[in-house]
Amino acid sequence: MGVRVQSEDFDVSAEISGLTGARTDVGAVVTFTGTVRGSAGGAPISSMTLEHYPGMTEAELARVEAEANARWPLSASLIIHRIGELHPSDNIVLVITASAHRHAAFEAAEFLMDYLKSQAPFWKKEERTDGTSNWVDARETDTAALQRWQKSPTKAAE
Amino acid sequence: MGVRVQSEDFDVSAEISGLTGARTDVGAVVTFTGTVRGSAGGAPISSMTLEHYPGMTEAELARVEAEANARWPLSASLIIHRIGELHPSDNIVLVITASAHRHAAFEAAEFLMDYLKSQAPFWKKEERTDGTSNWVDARETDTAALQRWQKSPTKAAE
Amino acid sequence: MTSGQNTNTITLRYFAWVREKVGLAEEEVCLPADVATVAQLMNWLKARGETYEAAFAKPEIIRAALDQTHARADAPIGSAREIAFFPPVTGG
Amino acid sequence: MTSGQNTNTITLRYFAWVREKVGLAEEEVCLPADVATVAQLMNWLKARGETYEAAFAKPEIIRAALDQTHARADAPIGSAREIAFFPPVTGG
Repeated sequence: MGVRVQSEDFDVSAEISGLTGARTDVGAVVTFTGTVRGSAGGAPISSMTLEHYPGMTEAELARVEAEANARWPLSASLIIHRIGELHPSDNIVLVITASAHRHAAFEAAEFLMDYLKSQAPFWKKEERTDGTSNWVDARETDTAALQRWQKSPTKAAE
Repeated sequence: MGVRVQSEDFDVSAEISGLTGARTDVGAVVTFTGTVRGSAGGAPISSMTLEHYPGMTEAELARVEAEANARWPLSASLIIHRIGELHPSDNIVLVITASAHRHAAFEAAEFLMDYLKSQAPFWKKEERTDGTSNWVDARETDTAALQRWQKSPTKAAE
Repeated sequence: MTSGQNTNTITLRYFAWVREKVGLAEEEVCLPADVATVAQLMNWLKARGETYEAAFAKPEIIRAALDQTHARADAPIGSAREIAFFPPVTGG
Repeated sequence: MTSGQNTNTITLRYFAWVREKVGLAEEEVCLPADVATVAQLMNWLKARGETYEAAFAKPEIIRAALDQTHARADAPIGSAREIAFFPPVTGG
Protein backbone atom coordinates (compact mmCIF):
# COMPACT_ATOMS: atom_id res chain seq x y z
CA MET A 1 0.00 0.00 0.00
CA GLY A 2 1.27 3.44 -0.78
CA VAL A 3 0.60 6.89 -2.12
CA ARG A 4 3.10 9.19 -3.82
CA VAL A 5 2.86 12.70 -5.26
CA GLN A 6 5.91 13.51 -7.34
CA SER A 7 7.16 15.51 -10.31
CA GLU A 8 9.34 12.63 -11.61
CA ASP A 9 8.07 10.06 -14.07
CA PHE A 10 7.39 6.47 -13.00
CA ASP A 11 8.12 3.08 -14.52
CA VAL A 12 5.18 0.67 -14.49
CA SER A 13 7.25 -2.54 -14.40
CA ALA A 14 9.48 -1.26 -11.61
CA GLU A 15 6.46 -0.22 -9.57
CA ILE A 16 4.78 -3.61 -10.06
CA SER A 17 7.98 -5.37 -8.95
CA GLY A 18 8.34 -3.09 -5.96
CA LEU A 19 4.77 -3.80 -4.96
CA THR A 20 4.42 -7.53 -5.52
CA GLY A 21 8.05 -8.68 -5.74
CA ALA A 22 8.22 -12.45 -5.52
CA ARG A 23 4.97 -12.72 -3.57
CA THR A 24 3.15 -15.92 -4.39
CA ASP A 25 -0.28 -14.97 -3.04
CA VAL A 26 -0.87 -12.54 -5.90
CA GLY A 27 -2.57 -13.91 -8.99
CA ALA A 28 -3.73 -10.70 -10.68
CA VAL A 29 -2.19 -7.27 -11.10
CA VAL A 30 -4.09 -4.42 -12.76
CA THR A 31 -2.46 -1.12 -13.64
CA PHE A 32 -4.02 2.08 -14.88
CA THR A 33 -1.82 4.73 -16.45
CA GLY A 34 -3.27 8.12 -17.34
CA THR A 35 -1.35 10.14 -19.92
CA VAL A 36 -1.46 13.66 -21.35
CA ARG A 37 -3.34 13.81 -24.63
CA GLY A 38 -2.11 16.05 -27.41
CA SER A 39 -5.25 18.07 -27.82
CA ALA A 40 -8.30 19.27 -25.93
CA GLY A 41 -11.52 20.31 -27.61
CA GLY A 42 -9.73 20.09 -30.95
CA ALA A 43 -6.95 22.52 -29.98
CA PRO A 44 -3.36 21.22 -29.78
CA ILE A 45 -1.79 21.30 -26.32
CA SER A 46 1.85 22.24 -25.77
CA SER A 47 1.90 21.43 -22.05
CA MET A 48 -0.23 20.76 -19.03
CA THR A 49 0.51 21.98 -15.51
CA LEU A 50 -0.73 20.07 -12.50
CA GLU A 51 -1.30 22.02 -9.28
CA HIS A 52 -2.21 20.28 -6.04
CA TYR A 53 -2.91 20.91 -2.36
CA PRO A 54 0.10 19.57 -0.47
CA GLY A 55 -0.96 17.68 2.61
CA MET A 56 -4.60 17.32 1.67
CA THR A 57 -3.69 15.48 -1.54
CA GLU A 58 -1.77 12.78 0.27
CA ALA A 59 -4.49 12.51 2.92
CA GLU A 60 -7.26 12.12 0.31
CA LEU A 61 -5.31 9.56 -1.71
CA ALA A 62 -4.55 7.54 1.43
CA ARG A 63 -8.22 7.70 2.45
CA VAL A 64 -9.37 6.53 -0.98
CA GLU A 65 -6.78 3.74 -0.97
CA ALA A 66 -7.87 2.59 2.49
CA GLU A 67 -11.49 2.55 1.30
CA ALA A 68 -10.54 0.33 -1.69
CA ASN A 69 -8.65 -2.03 0.62
CA ALA A 70 -11.68 -2.22 2.90
CA ARG A 71 -14.00 -3.08 0.00
CA TRP A 72 -11.85 -5.60 -1.89
CA PRO A 73 -9.38 -8.27 -0.74
CA LEU A 74 -6.28 -6.59 -2.15
CA SER A 75 -2.79 -7.97 -1.62
CA ALA A 76 -1.28 -4.57 -2.41
CA SER A 77 -2.11 -1.24 -3.98
CA LEU A 78 -0.31 1.90 -5.08
CA ILE A 79 -1.25 5.37 -6.30
CA ILE A 80 1.31 7.70 -7.90
CA HIS A 81 0.25 11.12 -9.17
CA ARG A 82 2.59 13.52 -10.91
CA ILE A 83 2.56 17.31 -10.44
CA GLY A 84 4.15 20.23 -12.29
CA GLU A 85 4.59 20.74 -16.02
CA LEU A 86 3.88 17.76 -18.25
CA HIS A 87 3.78 17.33 -22.03
CA PRO A 88 1.70 15.32 -24.47
CA SER A 89 2.18 11.54 -24.03
CA ASP A 90 3.73 12.06 -20.56
CA ASN A 91 2.42 9.93 -17.73
CA ILE A 92 0.13 11.68 -15.22
CA VAL A 93 -1.14 9.02 -12.86
CA LEU A 94 -0.53 5.36 -12.02
CA VAL A 95 -2.80 3.09 -10.05
CA ILE A 96 -1.80 -0.51 -9.30
CA THR A 97 -3.97 -3.09 -7.58
CA ALA A 98 -2.92 -6.66 -6.82
CA SER A 99 -5.18 -9.44 -5.63
CA ALA A 100 -5.52 -13.22 -5.63
CA HIS A 101 -8.26 -12.94 -8.27
CA ARG A 102 -8.80 -10.66 -11.22
CA HIS A 103 -12.23 -9.16 -10.53
CA ALA A 104 -11.16 -7.61 -7.24
CA ALA A 105 -8.08 -6.11 -8.90
CA PHE A 106 -10.09 -4.70 -11.82
CA GLU A 107 -12.88 -3.27 -9.69
CA ALA A 108 -10.57 -1.73 -7.11
CA ALA A 109 -8.46 -0.05 -9.81
CA GLU A 110 -11.54 1.47 -11.41
CA PHE A 111 -12.87 2.57 -8.02
CA LEU A 112 -9.54 4.22 -7.17
CA MET A 113 -9.51 6.14 -10.46
CA ASP A 114 -13.14 7.23 -10.12
CA TYR A 115 -12.59 8.49 -6.58
CA LEU A 116 -9.23 10.04 -7.28
CA LYS A 117 -10.72 11.98 -10.22
CA SER A 118 -13.46 13.54 -8.12
CA GLN A 119 -11.90 13.75 -4.65
CA ALA A 120 -8.15 14.29 -4.84
CA PRO A 121 -7.23 18.00 -4.91
CA PHE A 122 -5.40 18.26 -8.25
CA TRP A 123 -6.10 20.87 -10.92
CA LYS A 124 -4.99 20.78 -14.52
CA LYS A 125 -4.16 23.85 -16.57
CA GLU A 126 -3.77 23.32 -20.30
CA GLU A 127 -1.38 25.47 -22.31
CA ARG A 128 -2.24 25.49 -26.01
CA THR A 129 0.21 25.82 -28.85
CA ASP A 130 -1.34 29.21 -29.71
CA GLY A 131 -0.17 30.58 -26.35
CA THR A 132 -3.56 30.61 -24.64
CA SER A 133 -4.27 28.55 -21.57
CA ASN A 134 -7.17 27.51 -19.38
CA TRP A 135 -8.01 25.49 -16.32
CA VAL A 136 -9.64 22.21 -17.26
CA ASP A 137 -13.32 22.02 -16.34
CA ALA A 138 -14.43 19.15 -14.14
CA ARG A 139 -16.42 16.61 -16.11
CA GLU A 140 -19.94 15.70 -15.06
CA THR A 141 -19.22 12.14 -16.16
CA ASP A 142 -16.52 11.84 -13.51
CA THR A 143 -19.02 12.67 -10.79
CA ALA A 144 -21.53 10.29 -12.35
CA ALA A 145 -18.89 7.55 -12.42
CA LEU A 146 -18.74 7.72 -8.65
CA GLN A 147 -22.35 6.94 -8.11
CA ARG A 148 -22.18 3.29 -9.03
CA TRP A 149 -19.88 2.72 -6.03
CA GLN A 150 -22.36 4.33 -3.62
CA LYS A 151 -23.88 1.08 -2.42
CA SER A 152 -22.88 1.95 1.11
CA PRO A 153 -22.86 5.50 2.45
CA THR A 154 -19.51 7.25 2.28
CA LYS A 155 -18.27 10.47 3.77
CA ALA A 156 -17.42 11.85 0.35
CA ALA A 157 -18.51 15.41 -0.25
CA GLU A 158 -21.06 15.78 -3.02
CA MET B 1 -3.18 -4.61 -31.95
CA GLY B 2 -1.42 -7.88 -31.49
CA VAL B 3 -1.45 -11.37 -30.09
CA ARG B 4 1.57 -13.38 -28.97
CA VAL B 5 1.99 -16.89 -27.57
CA GLN B 6 5.49 -17.37 -26.19
CA SER B 7 7.52 -19.19 -23.55
CA GLU B 8 9.62 -16.10 -22.73
CA ASP B 9 8.64 -13.65 -20.03
CA PHE B 10 7.40 -10.16 -20.89
CA ASP B 11 8.10 -6.68 -19.52
CA VAL B 12 4.98 -4.60 -18.89
CA SER B 13 6.64 -1.19 -19.38
CA ALA B 14 8.35 -2.26 -22.59
CA GLU B 15 5.09 -3.62 -23.97
CA ILE B 16 3.21 -0.41 -23.10
CA SER B 17 5.93 1.65 -24.84
CA GLY B 18 5.88 -0.60 -27.87
CA LEU B 19 2.13 -0.28 -28.09
CA THR B 20 1.51 3.39 -27.42
CA GLY B 21 4.98 4.92 -27.91
CA ALA B 22 4.71 8.69 -28.16
CA ARG B 23 1.11 8.59 -29.37
CA THR B 24 -0.82 11.61 -28.14
CA ASP B 25 -4.34 10.29 -28.77
CA VAL B 26 -4.07 7.84 -25.86
CA GLY B 27 -5.21 9.07 -22.45
CA ALA B 28 -5.65 5.78 -20.62
CA VAL B 29 -3.72 2.52 -20.57
CA VAL B 30 -4.91 -0.49 -18.57
CA THR B 31 -2.81 -3.60 -18.09
CA PHE B 32 -3.74 -6.92 -16.58
CA THR B 33 -0.99 -9.32 -15.54
CA GLY B 34 -1.87 -12.83 -14.41
CA THR B 35 0.73 -14.63 -12.31
CA VAL B 36 1.30 -18.12 -10.94
CA ARG B 37 0.18 -18.41 -7.34
CA GLY B 38 2.19 -20.48 -4.88
CA SER B 39 -0.57 -22.81 -3.84
CA ALA B 40 -3.79 -24.35 -5.05
CA GLY B 41 -6.46 -25.71 -2.73
CA GLY B 42 -4.03 -25.26 0.14
CA ALA B 43 -1.31 -27.40 -1.43
CA PRO B 44 2.01 -25.74 -2.36
CA ILE B 45 2.80 -25.71 -6.08
CA SER B 46 6.32 -26.27 -7.42
CA SER B 47 5.49 -25.51 -11.04
CA MET B 48 2.71 -25.09 -13.55
CA THR B 49 2.81 -26.26 -17.14
CA LEU B 50 0.76 -24.52 -19.80
CA GLU B 51 -0.26 -26.54 -22.85
CA HIS B 52 -2.00 -24.93 -25.81
CA TYR B 53 -3.39 -25.69 -29.26
CA PRO B 54 -1.00 -24.04 -31.74
CA GLY B 55 -2.87 -22.30 -34.49
CA MET B 56 -6.25 -22.31 -32.80
CA THR B 57 -4.88 -20.36 -29.83
CA GLU B 58 -3.65 -17.47 -31.97
CA ALA B 59 -6.89 -17.53 -34.00
CA GLU B 60 -9.07 -17.39 -30.86
CA LEU B 61 -7.01 -14.62 -29.26
CA ALA B 62 -7.13 -12.57 -32.47
CA ARG B 63 -10.89 -13.11 -32.71
CA VAL B 64 -11.41 -12.02 -29.09
CA GLU B 65 -9.18 -8.99 -29.61
CA ALA B 66 -11.08 -8.00 -32.76
CA GLU B 67 -14.34 -8.30 -30.82
CA ALA B 68 -13.03 -5.96 -28.10
CA ASN B 69 -11.92 -3.46 -30.71
CA ALA B 70 -15.36 -3.60 -32.31
CA ARG B 71 -17.09 -2.96 -28.98
CA TRP B 72 -14.86 -0.23 -27.55
CA PRO B 73 -12.98 2.66 -29.17
CA LEU B 74 -9.49 1.34 -28.47
CA SER B 75 -6.35 3.06 -29.70
CA ALA B 76 -4.37 -0.15 -29.28
CA SER B 77 -4.51 -3.55 -27.60
CA LEU B 78 -2.20 -6.48 -26.95
CA ILE B 79 -2.50 -10.00 -25.59
CA ILE B 80 0.55 -12.04 -24.60
CA HIS B 81 0.13 -15.55 -23.16
CA ARG B 82 3.02 -17.69 -21.99
CA ILE B 83 3.28 -21.44 -22.47
CA GLY B 84 5.50 -24.17 -21.04
CA GLU B 85 6.77 -24.61 -17.50
CA LEU B 86 6.26 -21.69 -15.13
CA HIS B 87 6.90 -21.23 -11.43
CA PRO B 88 5.18 -19.41 -8.56
CA SER B 89 5.18 -15.62 -9.05
CA ASP B 90 6.00 -16.01 -12.79
CA ASN B 91 3.91 -14.05 -15.25
CA ILE B 92 1.34 -16.04 -17.24
CA VAL B 93 -0.66 -13.56 -19.26
CA LEU B 94 -0.60 -9.88 -20.15
CA VAL B 95 -3.47 -7.85 -21.59
CA ILE B 96 -3.03 -4.18 -22.48
CA THR B 97 -5.76 -1.85 -23.68
CA ALA B 98 -5.26 1.80 -24.61
CA SER B 99 -7.99 4.32 -25.26
CA ALA B 100 -8.71 8.05 -25.14
CA HIS B 101 -10.79 7.52 -21.99
CA ARG B 102 -10.47 5.24 -19.02
CA HIS B 103 -13.79 3.40 -18.98
CA ALA B 104 -13.27 1.92 -22.44
CA ALA B 105 -9.79 0.77 -21.48
CA PHE B 106 -10.98 -0.83 -18.22
CA GLU B 107 -14.01 -2.55 -19.73
CA ALA B 108 -12.13 -3.86 -22.76
CA ALA B 109 -9.34 -5.30 -20.57
CA GLU B 110 -11.84 -7.11 -18.38
CA PHE B 111 -13.73 -8.37 -21.42
CA LEU B 112 -10.51 -9.68 -22.97
CA MET B 113 -9.59 -11.55 -19.80
CA ASP B 114 -13.09 -13.02 -19.36
CA TYR B 115 -13.16 -14.24 -22.96
CA LEU B 116 -9.59 -15.44 -22.99
CA LYS B 117 -10.23 -17.49 -19.83
CA SER B 118 -13.17 -19.33 -21.32
CA GLN B 119 -12.36 -19.42 -25.04
CA ALA B 120 -8.62 -19.58 -25.65
CA PRO B 121 -7.35 -23.18 -25.81
CA PHE B 122 -4.84 -23.23 -22.95
CA TRP B 123 -4.69 -25.86 -20.23
CA LYS B 124 -2.86 -25.63 -16.92
CA LYS B 125 -1.29 -28.57 -15.14
CA GLU B 126 -0.19 -27.98 -11.56
CA GLU B 127 2.78 -29.84 -10.14
CA ARG B 128 2.71 -29.91 -6.34
CA THR B 129 5.74 -29.97 -4.09
CA ASP B 130 4.75 -33.49 -2.95
CA GLY B 131 5.32 -34.77 -6.49
CA THR B 132 1.66 -35.17 -7.46
CA SER B 133 0.12 -33.22 -10.28
CA ASN B 134 -3.26 -32.51 -11.80
CA TRP B 135 -4.93 -30.62 -14.59
CA VAL B 136 -6.66 -27.51 -13.29
CA ASP B 137 -10.45 -27.69 -13.39
CA ALA B 138 -12.30 -24.97 -15.28
CA ARG B 139 -14.06 -22.62 -12.89
CA GLU B 140 -17.79 -22.08 -13.16
CA THR B 141 -17.22 -18.45 -12.20
CA ASP B 142 -15.19 -17.92 -15.35
CA THR B 143 -18.11 -19.03 -17.48
CA ALA B 144 -20.47 -16.89 -15.42
CA ALA B 145 -18.16 -13.90 -15.87
CA LEU B 146 -18.79 -14.10 -19.60
CA GLN B 147 -22.51 -13.70 -19.35
CA ARG B 148 -22.50 -10.01 -18.49
CA TRP B 149 -20.95 -9.28 -21.90
CA GLN B 150 -23.67 -11.15 -23.76
CA LYS B 151 -25.73 -8.09 -24.63
CA SER B 152 -25.40 -8.92 -28.32
CA PRO B 153 -25.32 -12.46 -29.70
CA THR B 154 -21.87 -13.87 -30.27
CA LYS B 155 -20.69 -16.93 -32.10
CA ALA B 156 -18.98 -18.24 -28.98
CA ALA B 157 -19.60 -21.87 -28.17
CA GLU B 158 -21.33 -22.46 -24.88
CA MET C 1 -0.88 -35.67 -46.89
CA THR C 2 -3.05 -37.48 -49.38
CA SER C 3 -3.96 -36.13 -52.79
CA GLY C 4 -7.11 -38.17 -53.00
CA GLN C 5 -10.39 -36.28 -53.03
CA ASN C 6 -13.57 -37.16 -51.16
CA THR C 7 -11.54 -39.11 -48.63
CA ASN C 8 -12.96 -39.57 -45.14
CA THR C 9 -9.51 -39.31 -43.55
CA ILE C 10 -9.39 -36.63 -40.90
CA THR C 11 -6.86 -35.56 -38.28
CA LEU C 12 -7.80 -35.98 -34.64
CA ARG C 13 -5.95 -33.97 -31.99
CA TYR C 14 -6.11 -34.43 -28.25
CA PHE C 15 -5.07 -31.98 -25.53
CA ALA C 16 -4.42 -31.96 -21.77
CA TRP C 17 -5.89 -34.97 -19.92
CA VAL C 18 -7.74 -36.16 -23.03
CA ARG C 19 -4.32 -36.49 -24.71
CA GLU C 20 -2.87 -38.23 -21.66
CA LYS C 21 -5.73 -40.72 -21.43
CA VAL C 22 -5.82 -41.51 -25.16
CA GLY C 23 -2.03 -41.75 -25.09
CA LEU C 24 -1.70 -39.86 -28.37
CA ALA C 25 -1.45 -36.19 -29.28
CA GLU C 26 -2.60 -36.69 -32.84
CA GLU C 27 -3.74 -39.36 -35.25
CA GLU C 28 -5.36 -39.79 -38.65
CA VAL C 29 -8.58 -41.78 -38.82
CA CYS C 30 -10.90 -42.84 -41.58
CA LEU C 31 -14.34 -41.66 -40.61
CA PRO C 32 -17.24 -44.13 -41.04
CA ALA C 33 -20.07 -42.75 -43.12
CA ASP C 34 -22.55 -42.92 -40.23
CA VAL C 35 -20.52 -40.60 -37.98
CA ALA C 36 -22.00 -37.20 -38.74
CA THR C 37 -21.71 -35.11 -35.55
CA VAL C 38 -19.12 -34.37 -32.89
CA ALA C 39 -21.12 -36.40 -30.36
CA GLN C 40 -21.30 -39.40 -32.72
CA LEU C 41 -17.55 -39.16 -33.26
CA MET C 42 -16.95 -39.26 -29.50
CA ASN C 43 -19.16 -42.32 -29.20
CA TRP C 44 -17.35 -44.02 -32.05
CA LEU C 45 -13.94 -43.20 -30.51
CA LYS C 46 -15.07 -44.53 -27.13
CA ALA C 47 -15.53 -47.97 -28.67
CA ARG C 48 -11.99 -48.08 -30.10
CA GLY C 49 -10.29 -49.44 -26.99
CA GLU C 50 -9.57 -49.02 -23.32
CA THR C 51 -7.62 -45.76 -23.57
CA TYR C 52 -10.38 -44.18 -25.62
CA GLU C 53 -13.01 -45.52 -23.28
CA ALA C 54 -11.19 -43.88 -20.38
CA ALA C 55 -10.73 -40.58 -22.20
CA PHE C 56 -14.30 -40.33 -23.45
CA ALA C 57 -16.04 -41.86 -20.42
CA LYS C 58 -17.88 -38.58 -19.83
CA PRO C 59 -18.25 -37.03 -23.27
CA GLU C 60 -20.42 -34.25 -21.82
CA ILE C 61 -17.39 -32.68 -20.12
CA ILE C 62 -15.21 -32.79 -23.25
CA ARG C 63 -15.02 -29.80 -25.59
CA ALA C 64 -14.37 -30.02 -29.32
CA ALA C 65 -13.11 -27.84 -32.13
CA LEU C 66 -13.77 -28.32 -35.85
CA ASP C 67 -10.92 -26.93 -37.94
CA GLN C 68 -9.74 -24.93 -34.90
CA THR C 69 -13.12 -23.37 -34.13
CA HIS C 70 -15.11 -24.24 -30.99
CA ALA C 71 -17.98 -26.59 -31.83
CA ARG C 72 -20.87 -27.98 -29.83
CA ALA C 73 -21.51 -31.71 -29.45
CA ASP C 74 -24.42 -31.56 -31.90
CA ALA C 75 -22.38 -29.73 -34.56
CA PRO C 76 -22.18 -31.59 -37.89
CA ILE C 77 -18.65 -32.59 -38.82
CA GLY C 78 -19.27 -31.59 -42.40
CA SER C 79 -16.06 -31.12 -44.34
CA ALA C 80 -13.82 -30.47 -41.31
CA ARG C 81 -10.28 -31.83 -41.79
CA GLU C 82 -9.09 -31.45 -38.19
CA ILE C 83 -11.11 -32.28 -35.09
CA ALA C 84 -9.76 -31.63 -31.61
CA PHE C 85 -10.95 -32.86 -28.22
CA PHE C 86 -9.96 -31.30 -24.93
CA PRO C 87 -11.17 -30.40 -21.42
CA PRO C 88 -12.72 -26.99 -20.75
CA VAL C 89 -9.94 -24.44 -21.19
CA THR C 90 -8.06 -23.06 -18.17
CA GLY C 91 -5.74 -20.38 -19.51
CA GLY C 92 -5.33 -16.78 -18.41
CA MET D 1 2.40 31.18 14.29
CA THR D 2 0.60 32.85 17.21
CA SER D 3 0.59 31.47 20.70
CA GLY D 4 -2.65 33.26 21.67
CA GLN D 5 -5.62 31.05 22.41
CA ASN D 6 -9.20 31.58 21.31
CA THR D 7 -7.99 33.72 18.45
CA ASN D 8 -10.17 34.00 15.35
CA THR D 9 -7.14 34.07 13.06
CA ILE D 10 -7.33 31.38 10.40
CA THR D 11 -5.33 30.53 7.30
CA LEU D 12 -7.06 30.79 3.93
CA ARG D 13 -5.64 28.93 0.93
CA TYR D 14 -6.63 29.34 -2.69
CA PHE D 15 -5.95 26.99 -5.58
CA ALA D 16 -6.11 26.99 -9.38
CA TRP D 17 -8.24 29.81 -10.85
CA VAL D 18 -9.49 30.85 -7.42
CA ARG D 19 -5.85 31.53 -6.51
CA GLU D 20 -5.26 33.37 -9.77
CA LYS D 21 -8.33 35.58 -9.36
CA VAL D 22 -7.70 36.38 -5.70
CA GLY D 23 -4.06 37.02 -6.56
CA LEU D 24 -2.83 35.18 -3.46
CA ALA D 25 -2.05 31.57 -2.65
CA GLU D 26 -2.48 31.98 1.08
CA GLU D 27 -3.31 34.59 3.71
CA GLU D 28 -4.21 34.89 7.38
CA VAL D 29 -7.47 36.55 8.24
CA CYS D 30 -9.24 37.44 11.44
CA LEU D 31 -12.68 35.91 11.23
CA PRO D 32 -15.67 38.08 12.30
CA ALA D 33 -17.86 36.46 14.92
CA ASP D 34 -20.90 36.34 12.63
CA VAL D 35 -19.17 34.20 9.97
CA ALA D 36 -20.11 30.68 11.00
CA THR D 37 -20.29 28.59 7.80
CA VAL D 38 -18.28 28.06 4.63
CA ALA D 39 -20.96 29.87 2.60
CA GLN D 40 -20.93 32.84 4.98
CA LEU D 41 -17.15 33.00 4.70
CA MET D 42 -17.36 33.11 0.89
CA ASN D 43 -19.89 35.93 1.11
CA TRP D 44 -17.69 37.83 3.52
CA LEU D 45 -14.62 37.35 1.28
CA LYS D 46 -16.57 38.51 -1.77
CA ALA D 47 -17.04 41.92 -0.13
CA ARG D 48 -13.30 42.39 0.52
CA GLY D 49 -12.44 43.89 -2.87
CA GLU D 50 -12.49 43.47 -6.62
CA THR D 51 -10.22 40.45 -6.83
CA TYR D 52 -12.30 38.58 -4.25
CA GLU D 53 -15.49 39.65 -5.95
CA ALA D 54 -14.18 38.16 -9.20
CA ALA D 55 -13.01 34.96 -7.53
CA PHE D 56 -16.21 34.35 -5.56
CA ALA D 57 -18.69 35.68 -8.13
CA LYS D 58 -20.27 32.24 -8.36
CA PRO D 59 -19.75 30.68 -4.93
CA GLU D 60 -21.88 27.67 -5.91
CA ILE D 61 -19.14 26.40 -8.24
CA ILE D 62 -16.37 26.76 -5.66
CA ARG D 63 -15.39 23.86 -3.43
CA ALA D 64 -14.00 24.14 0.07
CA ALA D 65 -11.96 22.14 2.54
CA LEU D 66 -11.86 22.59 6.30
CA ASP D 67 -8.50 21.54 7.74
CA GLN D 68 -7.81 19.61 4.51
CA THR D 69 -11.10 17.72 4.45
CA HIS D 70 -13.78 18.34 1.81
CA ALA D 71 -16.64 20.40 3.27
CA ARG D 72 -20.01 21.50 1.95
CA ALA D 73 -21.07 25.14 1.75
CA ASP D 74 -23.35 24.72 4.75
CA ALA D 75 -20.64 23.15 6.90
CA PRO D 76 -19.90 25.06 10.13
CA ILE D 77 -16.37 26.41 10.29
CA GLY D 78 -16.13 25.44 13.94
CA SER D 79 -12.55 25.28 15.13
CA ALA D 80 -10.96 24.82 11.68
CA ARG D 81 -7.55 26.52 11.41
CA GLU D 82 -7.11 26.20 7.64
CA ILE D 83 -9.83 26.78 5.06
CA ALA D 84 -9.19 26.24 1.36
CA PHE D 85 -11.19 27.31 -1.69
CA PHE D 86 -10.77 25.81 -5.14
CA PRO D 87 -12.59 24.76 -8.31
CA PRO D 88 -13.90 21.19 -8.68
CA VAL D 89 -10.85 18.94 -8.87
CA THR D 90 -9.53 17.71 -12.23
CA GLY D 91 -6.71 15.29 -11.44
CA GLY D 92 -6.22 11.77 -12.65
